[in-house]
Formats: sequence, structure tokens, C-alpha cells
Amino acid sequence: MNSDCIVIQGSNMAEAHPVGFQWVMEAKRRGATVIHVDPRFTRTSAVADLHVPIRAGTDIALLGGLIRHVIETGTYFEDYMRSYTNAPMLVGEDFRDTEDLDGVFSGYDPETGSYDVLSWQYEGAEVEASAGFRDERTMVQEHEHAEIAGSGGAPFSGTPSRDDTLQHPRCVFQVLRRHYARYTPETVEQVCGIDQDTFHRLAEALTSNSGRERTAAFCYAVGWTHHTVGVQYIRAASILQSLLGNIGRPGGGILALRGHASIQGSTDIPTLFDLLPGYIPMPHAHQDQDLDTFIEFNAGNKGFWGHMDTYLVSLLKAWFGDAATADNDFCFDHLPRLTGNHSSFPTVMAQARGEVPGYFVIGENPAVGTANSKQQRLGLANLEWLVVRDLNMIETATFWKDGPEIETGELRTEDIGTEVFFLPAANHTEKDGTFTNTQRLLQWHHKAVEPPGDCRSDLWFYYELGKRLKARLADSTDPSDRPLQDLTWDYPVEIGPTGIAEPSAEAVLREINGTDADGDALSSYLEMKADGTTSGGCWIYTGVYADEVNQSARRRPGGEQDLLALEWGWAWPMNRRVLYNRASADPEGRPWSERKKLIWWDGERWTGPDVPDFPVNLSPDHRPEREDAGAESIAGDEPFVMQSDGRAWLYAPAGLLDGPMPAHYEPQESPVPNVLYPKHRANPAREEFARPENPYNPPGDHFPYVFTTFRVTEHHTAGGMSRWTPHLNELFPEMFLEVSPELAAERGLVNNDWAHVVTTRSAVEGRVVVTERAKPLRVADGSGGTRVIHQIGVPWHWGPNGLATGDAANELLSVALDPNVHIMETKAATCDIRPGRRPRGPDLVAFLADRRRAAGLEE
Amino acid sequence: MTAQVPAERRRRSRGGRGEQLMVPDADFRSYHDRPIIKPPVWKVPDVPAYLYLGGTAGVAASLAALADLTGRAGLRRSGRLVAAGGAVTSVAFLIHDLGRPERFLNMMRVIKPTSPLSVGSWILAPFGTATGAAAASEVTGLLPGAGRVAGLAGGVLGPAMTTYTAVLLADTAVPGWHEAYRELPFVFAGSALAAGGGSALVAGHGDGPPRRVAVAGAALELAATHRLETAIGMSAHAYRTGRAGRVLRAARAATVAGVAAALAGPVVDRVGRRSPRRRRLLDAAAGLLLNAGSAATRWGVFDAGMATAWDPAYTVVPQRERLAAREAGDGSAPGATVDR
Amino acid sequence: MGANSWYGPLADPSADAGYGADHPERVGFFTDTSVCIGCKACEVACKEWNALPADGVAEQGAGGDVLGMAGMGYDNTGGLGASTYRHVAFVEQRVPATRSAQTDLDMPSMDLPGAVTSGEDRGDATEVRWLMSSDVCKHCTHAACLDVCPTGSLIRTEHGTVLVQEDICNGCGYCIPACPYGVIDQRKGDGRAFKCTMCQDRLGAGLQPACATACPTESIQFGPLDELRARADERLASLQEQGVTEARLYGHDQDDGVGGDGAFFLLLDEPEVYGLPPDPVVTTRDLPSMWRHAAAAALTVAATVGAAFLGGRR
Amino acid sequence: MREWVQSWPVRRQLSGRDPLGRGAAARSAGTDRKTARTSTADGVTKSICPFCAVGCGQNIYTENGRVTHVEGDPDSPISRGRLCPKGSSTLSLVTSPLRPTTVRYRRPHGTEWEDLDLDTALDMITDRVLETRRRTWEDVDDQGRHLHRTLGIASLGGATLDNEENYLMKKLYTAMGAVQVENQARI
Repeated sequence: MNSDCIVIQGSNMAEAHPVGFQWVMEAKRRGATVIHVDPRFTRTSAVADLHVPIRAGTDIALLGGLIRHVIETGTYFEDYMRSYTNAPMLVGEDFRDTEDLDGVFSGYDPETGSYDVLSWQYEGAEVEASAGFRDERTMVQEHEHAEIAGSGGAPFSGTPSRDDTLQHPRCVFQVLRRHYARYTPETVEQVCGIDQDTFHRLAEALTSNSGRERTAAFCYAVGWTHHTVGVQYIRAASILQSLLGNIGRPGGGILALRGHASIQGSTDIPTLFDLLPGYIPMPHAHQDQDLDTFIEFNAGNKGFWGHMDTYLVSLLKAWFGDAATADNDFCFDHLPRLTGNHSSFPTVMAQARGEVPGYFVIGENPAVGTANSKQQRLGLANLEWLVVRDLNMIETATFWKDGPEIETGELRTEDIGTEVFFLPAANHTEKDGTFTNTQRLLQWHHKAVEPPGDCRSDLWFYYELGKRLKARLADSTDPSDRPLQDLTWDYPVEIGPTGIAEPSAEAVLREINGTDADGDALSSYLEMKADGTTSGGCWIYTGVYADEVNQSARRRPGGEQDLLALEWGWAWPMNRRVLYNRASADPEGRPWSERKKLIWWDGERWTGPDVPDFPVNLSPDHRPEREDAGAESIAGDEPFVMQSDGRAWLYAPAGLLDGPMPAHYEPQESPVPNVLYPKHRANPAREEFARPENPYNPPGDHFPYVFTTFRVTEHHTAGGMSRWTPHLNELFPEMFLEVSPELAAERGLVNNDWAHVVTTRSAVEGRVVVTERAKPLRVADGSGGTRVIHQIGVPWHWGPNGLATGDAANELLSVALDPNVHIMETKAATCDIRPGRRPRGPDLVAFLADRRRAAGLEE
Repeated sequence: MTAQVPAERRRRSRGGRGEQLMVPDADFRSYHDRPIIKPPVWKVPDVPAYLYLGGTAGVAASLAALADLTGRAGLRRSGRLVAAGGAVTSVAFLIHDLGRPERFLNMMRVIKPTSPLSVGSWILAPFGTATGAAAASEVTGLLPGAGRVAGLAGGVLGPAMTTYTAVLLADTAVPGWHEAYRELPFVFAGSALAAGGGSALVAGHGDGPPRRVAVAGAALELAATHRLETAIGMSAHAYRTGRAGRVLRAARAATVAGVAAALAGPVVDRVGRRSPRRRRLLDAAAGLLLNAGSAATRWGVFDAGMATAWDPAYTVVPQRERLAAREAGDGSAPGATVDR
Repeated sequence: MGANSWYGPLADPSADAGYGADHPERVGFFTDTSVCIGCKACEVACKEWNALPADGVAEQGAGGDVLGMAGMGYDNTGGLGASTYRHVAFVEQRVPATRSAQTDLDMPSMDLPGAVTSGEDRGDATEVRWLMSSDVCKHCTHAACLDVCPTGSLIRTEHGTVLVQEDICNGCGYCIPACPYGVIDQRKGDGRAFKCTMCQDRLGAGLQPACATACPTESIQFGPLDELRARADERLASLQEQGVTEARLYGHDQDDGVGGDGAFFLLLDEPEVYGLPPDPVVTTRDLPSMWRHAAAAALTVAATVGAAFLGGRR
Repeated sequence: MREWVQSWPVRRQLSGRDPLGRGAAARSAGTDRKTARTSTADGVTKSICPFCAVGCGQNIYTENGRVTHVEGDPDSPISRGRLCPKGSSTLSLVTSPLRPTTVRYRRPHGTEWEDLDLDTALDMITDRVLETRRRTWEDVDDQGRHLHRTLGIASLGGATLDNEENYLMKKLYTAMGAVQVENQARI
């Protein structure tokens, strides 16, 4: 809304977030330039001022090209960059760049395919989390939400050396400059297929709309995260935006557009294996690690992470109540320990091996919604018991009856031993609760009606399950049952008109918010203590129940407020709407410009329309006396309060597993070599899984085309909430495949006839949509010439159940993951496409085996 | 700026409708070649039959009335029966074509001069009543005085019955009908005369006025239809081609043959030996041919209109020409027709 | 009933249709297709509010019931119909590429040192443009459907809109070919004709129609018609100023063949490209002449029959 | 009869200001009775759209304990009352006749669904959790490291769950010792 230029890249915002897109259109009406960078020409491109078609999976090459452009043309926001980024910091002498080592950074171990990150650190500072503990440094789910990326800046101690003239060859600025020196417009053209003219138009739009008076924003979604180098995509944008001074300022930023009502909440209060609420890492297994050593390893010294002890102790108090005492480390040992990657895909593979007897699937449809769905279904078929809770009879609940493997004869219903409980769920109109939206805003939804029949909220289900577990274990003397025995589980229950005893969601929210020694609701996480006198289930949400009021339910009409609308819902942390907004003022605390002011120092305190994301009384000239006192050790001109050094990182001396700076790597499956680093086609640190169900397409002519998955606005994700709704299904009634007229001619595809896309995993069919919107791109072929790349758009909303049925795109995909966050690559892979319907039944199995043999995968 | 997209015209194959593009590739653009207006949902044979029967009944009623006044009892009787039968069947077809037949009486809810169907209903209702009464009197022999009044009333309404249906078609956005609004009433008038006169020929009361009515009507029908096929601008094409063209050619053949047969009767009488039986057969054949021609004409007209509704060219091209003429500065009013 | 009751500019069609001076002001839609993102929220919101059945692809004008892709890109609705009161059209076309380069992007020309223009000369280059437009009943000032309706089912409302009264319609189907825009249609299995009501029930409750309420980008604007017309003029001027010279208003002119539309549009190409007639005329404009021709023909019939009896011979 | 004649639109045409029968005279009783179901609703409940993460405000209209309409909340500064096609389809989503409302159970190797009482289902699931947990419990690993967990029970949650629900899930699973707790957020 306040932006002067909006670059939408890795997102199809108009289609996936139409209502959010109103603000982009508003900005456009006011004269902002809107640019859409995407492999596909979508409804977003249709209303953008410029569409930049890009080869899927090459965004880092483009962003790197822009970083180089900004550095070489001197169009960075110099004052901002010098003061607020780590450009002046000196990198240690041991660091070697990809430019020096043919495509890997120093510390790479080809045996394990991983990095020892020690050599990446600053000179003069010690990065505490060493390689051996790196799983502990599990950071913020940066891939999903860039604004909070800083929250997890890896801790270090000491004062790094710096050169404020930016001339030292090892200062971050110079390191960065050398790293991207080869990312020229020519390279961008060769790698991405973006002609140089278009590149310059993009670069010009971006740089001319950044600086003191103007700001530009990036919007992204899973088009950036679903890659084997996904985290580095966002890092690249962060570097660019930090150089341009577009972070922490109105109309700037890097906006993650998330796809689900509370996907942000699902990471804040994570149902993720590696996190505890509020991005506190789950503890790993050690010989003897107590609470103090855990904190020491994980907490930062400076900034708000410096108080992790108070957050964690409050969490343990919230969970284990009176049983948690200083003497027993507040039940720290009740927490189960990690020993590796327990994320979704390794779990699925363990299931397929029969190692995981029980599985709860709650409001999710992995049987069609997860990459390499067949592998997922084989996991389901090897469970002992499965609980599915959903609104509709989704494929995950019916795989044993009518799954694709039943049709092909690979599985027989009678042979599948999985016991399945399908429990119908309540929908959002039938329960109270909060969703956290993509802007970190918690909004309460009130219950309007009672759920019908056996439908129940998930809150009810887990409350009931917990109650029964506790009751059954009440007399147990087994020490492993102590955590359940100690677990606080006394939530008030409201009996509804139809007799359903629903636990109070407000009471749960209040527990999340936390209470003080007197049992009163906390109003800020700053009030949390490490002595066990406070409790609180998720420190970043503290304040949502301030003054004993459910702040998330506030609904002062937007029309009565300014644009920030601080009295609508409640945003974490502390209801501030723009993170790092201290950066909207210059080091002395004055707004960079009148046009772009947000908060400023009025001589006594930080003030302005937003809630300052900074200690409110900390004057710009404050210099800390000690380096390890948490928030008190921040200098008054260091806006990035969650970072150990208060600065935005152009170079990440720690915290990432696959490089301190983003480098271009091809996707796991790519039709062309890596022009920049011929020795390393794909991210050398990516996670691969060699399994029979998970073959990777080899390079070569057998899979000559690129496909990218996408959403349309008329459907939702894998269809669990949209495939049963007539009014949505008539709008997009069938699976389809988007191809260019050139590809249609090459493969004999006819508009609205059938075609099928083939990978080594599977073949899926759809109606052909021949469109000039799909544009073949010409890129370098890695041996001095060029070749045309055809990209096929494959939407992923369908499955066998529901009103509008069709093949699921996820059948096509393999599982290869980003090493930092274990997210799979769905946005770029190779395939073949052929006219007509795919083979069915056992023929499909034989057909795929043939294709694998032809590609040299099976003998 | 105009987009450089040539009108990409596909042949439609769906549902057998719009079997082919009937207009030689005119330079125009459309949305996926879909019709701009909605083709009528009126069904065949309901609506063509309704048009044909109403017209035939109208002329028959007039013939009957004048026959009554001039003492031609046979003609009166056949006319009254045809009029009543035609009216009742025509109403039956109309009701059958309604989406909600049980709500037929809603036609009488309002009187709308802007609606030819409303006006038609208000003509058809008294016409049906009058001709029905006259026919009842004729058959039962009861109340001959009232029968005469009713018959005369029917006779007066008869001519209106023959042409309001032309307005019914013309008062639509269907190019083939609307652009023919000047000609259609005469086509329908001629067609009704031919069929009405022809029905008397079939009944064996064709001598004299009915034969003259039939022949004159057929001449009018042929002349007016010819004008349709040539003089109404682009839509004329639809009357010459496709199924409508074939049906109209068949109609013309039937009508011409009917006229020949109708004229042949008296001529044969004069030149050869009189044979009442042959004469009857010849007259009956003439009457049937004229009626077949009349019915086919209605069907052809109906079909031609449908064709112009399905093909967007018939809507777009004339409107474009109109706009171009206006832009060229002839000062004509918006939407003014440029034709003829 | 007044001077321009059948044709020509008419300031207050409600008054013309017998509503008292205290009737509400005339309302309508201004659909600004330049900001339409083709999301079809209007289609869904309309169907949800009006409880319309899903009807699959409207098969070539007559409401179909096929649940399948229409082969028309992202448009699987096809057109307006008896169960589809809003229809988003998608128009893909190739246009000269200079458009966005010179007009939309507020930036200097591309003479950066070292910049090499690859590919063809921009002058001949083309690019793809994708237009979207949400079509709806035009609620004409002179509505042919209303005029030809024999039962009085179709009426002008107090809001100046055109409404099918479901309790009256007998499914005669006359309104369907009368509409110059191809809007109204007969619902299969029901038999009656249906079209956009402009959410008559919501208007009565002081709400906006469902489509305008949902529209994320204000492409569909609802309001008093005079206000919308002024807003449209402003928007057109501002687009023209930005160099979007292809922008034009459609249905905005009260001197046009239907006396101006109650739902009018800002388009970026010729109307027929969106499936709209370029110069629609209310068919009843010619009705007086039609009646005169019909009367002349009827008199011809009467005269012919009469003359046939004049001979008197048997 | 008299009443009928008086309400006959033709009579209104002849006597009123709408002689052509194109408006006031032709209006039906049904049209006069039309009311918006939002006006007759028992109540309006403030809610949030369950689809994407923009977080648009929704007003839920209810009548006799049933949802009768869902539309955008104009008060929301996020959405200003607007909804996308999915958000606009919420009424159909929450009132879908295709929605299952009873527990369904498939026994191991079974070929058909069976009915199951909700309470029984809960008890059976409790049994399964306890048994699996007991069987797969890991107290320490072979290096003697404290594990205190089970790898026998996994969970995958959708990202449309409420924060409160996620919280109870994470809390219960963690106390249960389950660590393979994952979410759509990652996949």
C-alpha cells in the first residue's frame, strides 16, 4: 500500500491471495510499479506493469544479478547500509567463497554432503553454536516468514572487527561484491532466460524506487520456499532489500504470503518437530544437558533472544505447573529429545518401513497433498493405526479402499492392515479460537453454531484424549508417564446447547499468554521471569491476553482507525505491525524522509503510529556497557533487535547450513547444467533420499521439460476444503496442464484434449490448456550453446475424491529437501509430456517401469 | 490501440447446433466464437406450428365470416372448423412450449402494447373464444344467431391473427428476425392466406374466393420471402443457406406446385372432361401443398433466425458497420439502421 | 410513461414505470475491468447469496449442465445464464510490446551504458495481454426483456433495476432472444427465466449486491448511477493520462441504443472481444414501425379476402 | 372476486401511473415480500476466513442454530469486507450436504467402513496410544543419552488449526514423548 514498487516473485498473489492483493492494486492506482517475476504468466502478471518470465528454479541467479547491479552501479542506500547492515564486518581469514572453490564454500564435506560452518564466522567474534550442535540452532522458520528471520540470528559473542570504509578486502561488502561479480546481466540471461533489456527494466524500477524517499517491497510465497535452496532464495532477497534500505520501513520489506488460515500460527506455536512454542528449539539428546547448558547453547547474549531462559521456564511452568520447580530444572527432562531429522518425510519413510505404528492426521491430506504421494500412501498402508480428522472424506482416510495403488493392483485392500478412525471435524464457524495470519496478526473467530453429529473441534479431541490418557495413567509409577501425570490439563469446559462439553479456547489462549506470580495475565514477555514465578505457553504471544482481555478479539472497525489499525486483533510481538521499524529512522532517530516516516525519537522516547520494535526509552546515542545483557545490551542505533549484532545480515556468519551467501544452484532435477558452478549442479548440502519409491529423474532427453506446480484462485491447496463445493468446482472442474503453443506443436497436444505428464515417479493426466501465456525460454545449455526450455504448469488441487476429481500433481514429485528447513522442492522438476490419457491400472506400473528403464534407472 | 488478434473462428460442433458458419469469414472478433445474444429456447415444432396454425386459423375465420355473409354454407362450415381447430391447437402448442405451462393464465395478468406476445394473447383469447363458439354452433346447430355473431367477430380478428406473430419474432434481438421486421408481416400474411385458402381447397369448398385467396396469398408469400432472402442485409444470407435455406427452398417448391395445382383445377375443368373426383383430388393436393409450403416457410423463417442468433457475426458485423457509418459522420442516431 | 418511454435518454426509468416521487435513486454497477484480477469471487458470491445451482459450463449460450473444462482457458463458465448472473470473461491476446515499456513503467528509456537489447527490436515485438471482465445483466434504461414480457413478470423496480418476478414468470421464453446482450436465460428443469436481480432483497436491506460486496479489487463498484458515471469519467481520464489509450466506457452513454446501461463497464478493447455487442439497440425501438407493418399486412389479408368475395360468382 | 379484480394488474395499469404495465402495476406480492436473509437472521457472529493466510474478516449469519449466510466483514481493516471465491464459498463449505458427520471406522484388513460410537472411538484411540507408546518407548539411546520419547507415534496437522488447538497438540504430544509432530507449514 505504501510501496512505490512491488516485486512479486515466487508468488501468484492475485490468484492465491486475491483479497490481500487489493492493497497492491491500491498502490498501483496511486502510481506504484508492480512487477511480477514468474515462470508462468498468471492473473498476477495480467495486472502487473511488467511480467518477467523466468526459468523455474533460477531466482537466486536473478536476485544475485540484481545485488551485483546495485553494488556496481552504487544504487544502494549507503547510509542505511553502513549503519544498519553488517557490510563493514570483517569475515575471518579462513573463509573461502564458491568463487574460490568451484561452487562450494569452505567447510564442505563431500562425504556427508554437509558444511562445517566454523570458517564462515566474523573475525574477532566467536560463533557459539558449533557444527556439532547445529541441529540445535534450528532457527526461525525463515523460509516461511522473512520478517521474523532475524529472530533466530545465530548467537555469537565478542565484538567483530569492522571497517566502516568498506574497503577492507574481507569486509562483508567486498566479500559480497566478489561473490556476485559473475552474476552479470549476461549470466542472468543465460541462466534464467530473462533478456537483458527486461533485466534492466526490472533493476531500474527497483533501484529508482528505493532509497531515502521511496521504498520497494518483495512479495513471495512457496514459489521461493519449495526449493532445495529455498532458504537461500529468501536470504538473497533479504540481502537485496537490506542494500536498498527497504527493511523496517513503510512500503518496504519482504512479505511472505502464506497459504493457510493459521499456517503462521502453526509455526509460532509449532506443530513442528524441531521447535517449541515461540521458536525455542526442541532439545537434542546429550549425555547430560540441563536447562542451564541448554540455555547457554541456544540463547543469544544480545537482543531479545538474550532472555530465552525466562521464555523457556515460563513455558515449562505453563505445561507442568507446580511440578516444575527450580530443583527439578522445571521439568526440563520431561521434554523428549531429538536425535536427527524427525520431519515429515523421514517419518513417512519410516512409516513405509513399518517403524511407526500410529499416525494422527489432523486437517491435512497427505495422500494427495504431499510430494511423492505414492510414497506417502505406502507409509499409510504400513501403519497399525491411523486417526484422520477432517471436514470431508479425504483421500488420506480412504486410500485403503480406492487409492491409486488399489487401481494399479500394487496394493490389495484386504492386505492393508491399517486400522483407520475417521473422526469428523468441526469447522471454524463451530468453534472459538485464533488464527494467526500472514502478517502475524492473531484474530479471534467466534463460534456461531454447534457442530453437527459427531463433529468436534480439534481442541475438544485433544482435550478429551489428554483427559483419558491422564486418567488411565493416574496411578502409574512408570517414570516415563510422569510428564503426562504432571501435565496441566484443567481447562474450564462449556456445555453447549447440544450437550457438547467444549474446553474453553479462551482459557487456552490465556495460558499461552501467561500469568504472573499472582495468577494475573502478563502483558508483555518482558515481564517473564526465569525463577518459576511466571508461566506462559508462547512468549511471543504474551500480551494477547493483556489486562485479562482477549486482545485478538478486538474489532474496532478499520474505518475508524488509521491504516495500521492497531485496535483490530493483536499482532505479535507486542502488537507491532512493522518489524524492525527502528530502521525507518536514521541512526540519530530522525525519519529518513517525511514521506516514509513510521517511528522516530522525540527526544525522550520512540514514537509514531506503529508500536516501536525497539526498547521504547533507548535513545539513539545509547551505547551498552555490557555485551551480554539481552535487550539492555543493544545500542541505540541497532534496529535489528533479534540479531546478535543488531544489524541486517548481508552475509550470514552462522545460522545457515548451506552457505553464508546465496549461490545459484540448479534444482534437484534440471534439464541444464549449472552454468555458474559446473561442478555442482544442485545445492551440495541438499537432503536427498535414495529409495525405490523416490527415484530422481536423471538429466537428459528422457525428461526434457520443466514443470512447476501452482494454485488457481478457485481451489484451495490439495482440495480438502474446495473439492466438495459445487460453486468452486464448476469454475475449474478438471485437472489441467498449461503448455505453450510451441510445446503443443512439438508434442502434438490439442487444446482441451487430454495429455499426461510423466516423471520417474508417476504419470498424471489433465486437460490441455494451450496458451500463449506460457512462454518457452532460451537459456545456456552449459556447453557454449543455447537451448529452449519449455515449462509446463501443473495445478495440484485434484485427487480421486470430491465433486471435481482428477490426478494429483504431487504424484509427479520427488522428495528432495532444503537442508535448513527440510522443505521439499515442488516448484521446479523435469518431466515429459505426451498426448492422450495416461495408462491405467497395471499398465501404469509397467509404463513407468519402462520409462525408468529407458532413462537408465532400472535394468 | 487495437489488439492485433485476427478473429480466430472455429467451427462449432456442439449439439449439432450452428452446424456450420454460414457467413463467409467476415472480419470481426468475438469471444471464443460464442453467440452474443441468447438463441431462443423456443422449440420445434411448437413455435413454427403455433405461427402456422394461428395464421391459417385467422384466414379461415375471415373466409368463414364472409362465406356466412355471402351464403356459402360449406365454406362457412369448413372455415369455422379450421379456425377453431387452428386456434385451439395453436394455443396448445403455445402452452406446451411454456416453461411453466400451469401458469399460462399469467398471460392475461397485464396488457402490454410493448409485448407482441401480450398483444397476441389478447387477440388469441377472444379469437379462440369466438371461433370456438362459432364452431360449436356450427357443429351442434344450436344458437345460430350467436354463432353468426361469434363467427363475424372471429372473422374481424382473423387478419390480426395472421401478422402479430411476425412482430412476435421481429421484436427480438435475433438479427435474422429483427432486421426483417418490415418483410416478415407480409411473409406471414401471404403464408396465412395461402394456407387458409388452401384449407378450404382441401375441404372441398375451394371454388371461388378461397382459390383466389390461396393463389394471391401464395404469390405474396413467394414475393415477400424472396425479399427476405435478398434485401435485409447480412442476415439474408441465413435465409439462403444451411438448413433454413433448404427448408425455404422446399417451401417455395411446395407453394409453387400448390399454386399450379390450384390453378390447374378450373383449367382442367375447362379443357377436359369434367371429373368431380379428379377435381377434388387436385384441389386437395393444391391445398395440402400450399399448407405444407406455408408451414415450411414458418419453419424456415424460424430456423434462419436461430442461425443468426447462434453465429455472433450476424450480431457484430452489422453493428460494427453501423458504428463505422456513424463515425464516418452521417449523423445518424445511435443504433440507427444503416441498411437499405 | 413519458416522452422517451420506449427509446432515448430517460432520466428516471422508475418514475416512468409508475413509482412515486419518493422512490429510491437509481443504482447500478460500474465494472472497471482494468483492475479485474479474474478471481471469480463475484460469480461465487452471487451463487451463494442467491442459492443458484452449479450449472457447469453454459453450453453455447443455453445453460448447460456439463461439469468439465470448456476449452476456453480459465473461463469454464462460458457466459451468463439462468444460474450464472456474473460471468468473468478471459481474453488472451497478443499486442505490440511497446505498450508497457513506454507507458506503464515510470522510468527513463533504456539507454543504460552497456545495455544490449536482445531479441527483436521492440518496435515489432509483441507481448501477451490477458484481459478479464466480469459481465452481468446491464439493467438497461430501455430493457427489451422487460418490454416483451407478456406476464409482467419482468418489471422495473423502485431502484431502477430490471427484475424477474419468480412467482409470475410462466417460462414463455420471450425475454431470452429479446435481450441484445444475451443475458437472461431459461433454467433447465425449472422452466422459468432468470437473471441478475441486482440482489433486490439486499437492496431492500440497505446492503450492496453480493458480487460488489465480495469483489477484492473494487473492479465491481455499486452505487447511485449518477455517482458511478462521474467516477467512471474520472477513472477513464486518469487511465488515458497514464497512456492506457485503449480504455473506453461501455454502456455509459445515455444516448446509446438502450438509453444507457444500469450496469456499465470500462473496457480495454472492443466490446465484442468480451462477447458484448458493439452497438446494442433495444428491439422495441422499432416496435411502432413493426406494428404499422403488421397492420398493413393484416389489412392486406383483409383486403385480399374481401376482394376474393367481390367477384360474387361461384 | 372483487379483491381479485382489484389486485389484477390490468386494473392497476388502467388506474395507476404505470399504464404500460412495466413497473409498479405489474409488481407481484412475492416481490413485495422479498427480504434479505441477513435481516431475518437470529444473529451475526464475527469470524475469520478459514482458507488462506490473509485473514479476511467474515460475518456468520445464523438462524435457528444453522448458518444461513457468510460474507465479508466490512469492519476488517485487512479485507474491508471483501472475500475471494473460496472465502465466498464458505457457506457451501460449512453447510455441505456431503460433509460426513459420524465417526467412521475401518478395522485392519477391512473392506468397508463401519459405524463407531464417538466415545468408543476415543477410548480405542487412547488404548492405541498407550500401547504403542509403551511398546516403542526410548528412555536412553545406546550412548546413554537421555531420549525420553517414542518414535512410534507421529502426527501431521493442517495449517487451518487454531493456535489453541496447535498448542494443546504440541503440549500433549510433547508430554506423551512423541516428537514426529509435523505440520503443513513444512510440506
